[in-house]
Amino acid sequence: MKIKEKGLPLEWIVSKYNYWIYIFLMMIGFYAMIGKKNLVKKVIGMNIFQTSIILYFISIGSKKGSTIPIAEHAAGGPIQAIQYINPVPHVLMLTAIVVMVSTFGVAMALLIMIYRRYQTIEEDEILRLRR
Amino acid sequence: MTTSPYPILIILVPLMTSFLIPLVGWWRRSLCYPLILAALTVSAFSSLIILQMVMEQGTIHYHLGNWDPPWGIEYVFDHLNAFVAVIVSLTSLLIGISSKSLVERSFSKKAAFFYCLFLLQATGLLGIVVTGDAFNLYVFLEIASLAGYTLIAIGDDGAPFASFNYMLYGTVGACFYLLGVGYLYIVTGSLNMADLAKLLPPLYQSKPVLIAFAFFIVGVAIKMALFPLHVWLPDAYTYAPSAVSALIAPLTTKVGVYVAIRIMYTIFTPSFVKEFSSATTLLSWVSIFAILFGCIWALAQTDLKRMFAYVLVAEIGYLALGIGLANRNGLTGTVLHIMNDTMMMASLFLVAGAVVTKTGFRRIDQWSGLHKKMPLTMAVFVVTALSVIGIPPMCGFFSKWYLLLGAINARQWVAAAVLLGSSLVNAILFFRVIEVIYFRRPAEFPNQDRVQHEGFEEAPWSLLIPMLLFAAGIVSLGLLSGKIVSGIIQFAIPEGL
Amino acid sequence: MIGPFEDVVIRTGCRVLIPFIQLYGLYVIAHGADSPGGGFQGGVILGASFILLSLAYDGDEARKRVSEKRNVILCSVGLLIYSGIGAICLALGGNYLNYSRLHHLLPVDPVYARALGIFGIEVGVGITVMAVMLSIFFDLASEHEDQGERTSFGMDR
Amino acid sequence: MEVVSSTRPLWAVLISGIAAILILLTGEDKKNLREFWTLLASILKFLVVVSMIPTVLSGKVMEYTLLTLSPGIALQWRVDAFGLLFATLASALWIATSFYSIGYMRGLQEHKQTRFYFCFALALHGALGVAFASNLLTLFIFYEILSISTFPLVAHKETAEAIAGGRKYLSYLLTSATLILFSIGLTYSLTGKLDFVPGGFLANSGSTNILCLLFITFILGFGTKAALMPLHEWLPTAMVAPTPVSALLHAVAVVKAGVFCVLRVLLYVFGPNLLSDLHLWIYLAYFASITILASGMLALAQENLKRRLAFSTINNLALIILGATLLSPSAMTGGIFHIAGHGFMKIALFFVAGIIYVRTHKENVTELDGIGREMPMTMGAFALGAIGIAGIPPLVGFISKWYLGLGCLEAHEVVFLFVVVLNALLDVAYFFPIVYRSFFKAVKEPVQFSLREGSAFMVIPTVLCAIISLCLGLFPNAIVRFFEMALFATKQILRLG
Repeated sequence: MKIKEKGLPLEWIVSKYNYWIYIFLMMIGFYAMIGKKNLVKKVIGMNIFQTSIILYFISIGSKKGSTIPIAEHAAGGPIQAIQYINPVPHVLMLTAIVVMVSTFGVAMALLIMIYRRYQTIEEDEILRLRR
Repeated sequence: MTTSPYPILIILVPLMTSFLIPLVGWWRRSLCYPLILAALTVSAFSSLIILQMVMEQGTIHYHLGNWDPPWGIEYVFDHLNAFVAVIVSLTSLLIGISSKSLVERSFSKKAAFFYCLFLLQATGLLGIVVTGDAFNLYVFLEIASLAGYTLIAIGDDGAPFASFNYMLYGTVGACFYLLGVGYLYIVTGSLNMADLAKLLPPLYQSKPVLIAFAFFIVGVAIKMALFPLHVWLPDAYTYAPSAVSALIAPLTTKVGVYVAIRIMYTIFTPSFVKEFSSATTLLSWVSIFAILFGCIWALAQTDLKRMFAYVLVAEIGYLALGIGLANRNGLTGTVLHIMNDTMMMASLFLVAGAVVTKTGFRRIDQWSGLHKKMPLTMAVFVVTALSVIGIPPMCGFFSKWYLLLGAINARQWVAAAVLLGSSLVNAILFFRVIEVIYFRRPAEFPNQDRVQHEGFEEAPWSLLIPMLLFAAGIVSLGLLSGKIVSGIIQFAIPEGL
Repeated sequence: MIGPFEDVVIRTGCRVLIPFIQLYGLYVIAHGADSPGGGFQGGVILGASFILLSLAYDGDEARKRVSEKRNVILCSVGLLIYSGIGAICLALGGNYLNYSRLHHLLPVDPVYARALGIFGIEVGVGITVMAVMLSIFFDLASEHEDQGERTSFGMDR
Repeated sequence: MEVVSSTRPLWAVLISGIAAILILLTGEDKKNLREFWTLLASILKFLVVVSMIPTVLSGKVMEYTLLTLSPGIALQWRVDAFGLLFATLASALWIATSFYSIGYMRGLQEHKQTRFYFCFALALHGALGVAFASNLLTLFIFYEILSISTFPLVAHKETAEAIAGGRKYLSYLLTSATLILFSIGLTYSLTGKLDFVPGGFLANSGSTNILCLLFITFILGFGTKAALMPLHEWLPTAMVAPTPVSALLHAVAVVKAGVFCVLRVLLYVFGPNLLSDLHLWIYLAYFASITILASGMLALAQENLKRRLAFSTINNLALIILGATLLSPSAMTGGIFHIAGHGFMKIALFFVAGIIYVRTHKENVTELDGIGREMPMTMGAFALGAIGIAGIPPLVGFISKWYLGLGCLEAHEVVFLFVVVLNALLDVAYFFPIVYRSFFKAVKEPVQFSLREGSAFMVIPTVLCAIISLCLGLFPNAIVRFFEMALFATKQILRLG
């Protein structure tokens, strides 16, 4: 609360750095999806967008001073959950990456179809051609 | 927990068959069609058995790989999703039947791939409905969507571009949903819906939970094409091949609505919705605008498929309105309308498909005098149109009746007025077409000789049978809606509403 | 549209590298249960080896080894292995993907059967991922080859 | 009141629905079989309806529940004296119209006769459903069936004028239907029930303002169909329909269904006590009086014979409503009895207009000079009908007007007595010139007069209807006991004895 009085909750901002990174990346991706005319750039923006979410998930699973969640790496004795990073977000993201790659594949195939039909992948030109 | 195999058969049979079909397709192309019908029949049959079981024993849990929730993925069937699963599987079966003529005519060489994608689409939609795990839902959502993007891209003219836009929107929607899952995971450490519902109530005031809720709703709103996030829909459904739009148009959006209900009333409980009533108020206002926008924009269309697409936008408004009203009658209306609207939209898009297949006519004014040529198809169209307008005893009336009661109970007079007014706009929309079909003599157009030709030139039976079944459903299920509500839907409404 | 690179260094390098890459891919698949890895990762590595092959030689060279038809078959077979193992568990009276049921078929105890079941699934996933990677690559790389067929695919009328 | 469960109401409603399907299946090729279905259905329907009269008049109520539509609301028919009166009238006149339309349609060699007969049977299905409906929702369902099935009949000629008439018809009726639906929804949310109760069930269920709103929306909704001014415009426009349609539907089934519904709402939903407590009746009575006088004067100005008849219909419908709103026993009996009496007289008049059109293609009043000498029987029937509508003693019109006059005195409202008397004068003023022209006016160019009556199919029903209206005037309780039914209904509503 004291920080707030000073007007700049710097501590608060810095401590949530993973959120800022993911939001920043997401906005870059979002900008590319909206602002760019080239469809490939839109796809790249979409990829950045998805990647930012993956990064976010991975960051919430991590812990300071912990290791990968494989039992062999434990230093003997009963398994201490505190020693391992949370494996669930990783597993989820593995699936999300697969989804992302499939989306990318479909996007590329669509782009090829679009290119064959219009001989261009610039959005404004396609819109002009379709009119 | 149940060990009966039916919960998994709903998903597994179409899934495995979709992998099998490319193999079979290399060998005997003609086998693909019976194979998908067999798979979808098994799926529909299992979902009917499950509905029966749910009605007898209550909620069914099925643990995948015997891992207990919340660690493992479980499939949960309560009255809500058993009902929706039956709708989805039966509709996919009927649309599957109708796909035959289209596939044979347009791309028989690639039939195997088409059917593979078709089954994957059905699997994805069914998976969304049956799963009890928030992340698993995301995966199925993307399976369905990816299959959908590809299927839509098969269509003519602007289809790939429309599909590309759909993909951009859909991906953002899915990502938002995923973020919602992430935020809930931070605060609860769980992905199981029932578990989340138990863990969340003490945390309702915390910021991540509220953010998760917002992400969920926006993400799902994109997927179900709720105004103003519907922009992808009209193009995509207009250009998609007929069999595809008949599958995707009714089901994808309805399943989106189902997800919205799940999120708002299962993951988050009615008490949350009551506590933050501004969210539901906002939703109901948005859906009011969706109804108005959809109806009015539909009036401006000359292409029938596009007109139907805008009608669909308005129908999604109805569905969302029922959720937003947040009372028993409204939600009953929504769940009933999921069934009714699925039938209506499937039948509308099938009719459009049949006419386009037979004559190539897409514009409204080209349909004049079609009733002589395709009397059955046009009869189905009239029945469906009356249902969309909300004329009793067609089924569309009854869901509107519940929605209207919900609006009156919630004292949402604007919503009531819009519900009633929109049916007038729908009446203008559809009677305009009916007038052209039945009362206007065929005007001059290139294929005149084909229309002037007396006698039947009906759509093939593979298209007609599903259409007629949908029409029969529209006529009869309306009157049976009382039984459906008292037997199934009233148990699907969460306690505390 | 991959023109043949007449570069001896690259070709020879690839010829040496590719078996090792593939072996590594297999290792990652097989060792997925005990260390980072598994079907997805191993499959991608396997797929990459073929992509490298077609980059170094040309599309036809790789396609000679994995034709489109064979690719689709591999893709389907992989998925069928995956869902088939689950379905066998189902047929043996367990829930879907309850591998421990496999001990009825295999001469091992339920715990080990579970490990074997997971391995089987990883193999299936690996095959599919490899095939999918390849087919995405081929589709993107072969721009004009079967255009005629594709445009006919896209007509609704 | 003793309730008897019986399937007879079901059959009475369903017969024409089944007939409609048979007609559709028979088609244009087998004309005679198609018309046979119509005749058979009309006669069977009449017999079933008549068979219920003794039971109902002995004080019992017949009931049949088909389905549950919604919790607490069933698709249910309940036959009471009031509904039975309307049903008897509609089914009796359907027989006459069936014969008549065979002559009319064949005489003019009209197109699309199958659609005509199909929609006609469906409309009767709706009318009887309205008559026997035991609650507002059932009533609404059949009310909408009636409205929609009449649309193709109005637009039957498929000319620009006919289509415009159809559009106007639909826009009036569907708009009013939304108001009705809203009122029904509001009623349900106020009281939780919709079943008609003689004497009303709305008392004490809401604030005065809400009840007044409900009253206004109900009257605006049903009043449109009853052609209350200023919502009457659709009726004269709908006269572009073939004459049998105008005769049965726009003189009897459709508009009478509107009046019937207004009376149902006034007397069985609101109830006399609530109406007089809220002082609502007096406004409606003034409203009806204005309609009576204005429509009478407008009728004077009409050139087209059918339009003049239409305004006369508006006039008489308002008279019925006036009778019900005065809330005195005699006025109510007179009003309810006028439903039946006016039906017979007006249908005879319409039939005559149709015969003249078929034989001579004349539609305007000024063209009728001397026509009575060509077709004495037809014009004789017209004269009888005109005398009856004007309320001159031996005919049935006199009885209802006498009771209405008595009722005005009972209610101590002398103003309305003047309205009734003035109306009788107006009736004379707009009908007698026609009678005078046709029989007595000298024709400028003498043509050799030969008997040019219409076909027997048309003339016999016409003359029969005119004679029945004479008989009903002499013996108001003959055969089907209309007067007794009206009296009985009044007693039930006012809970006398």
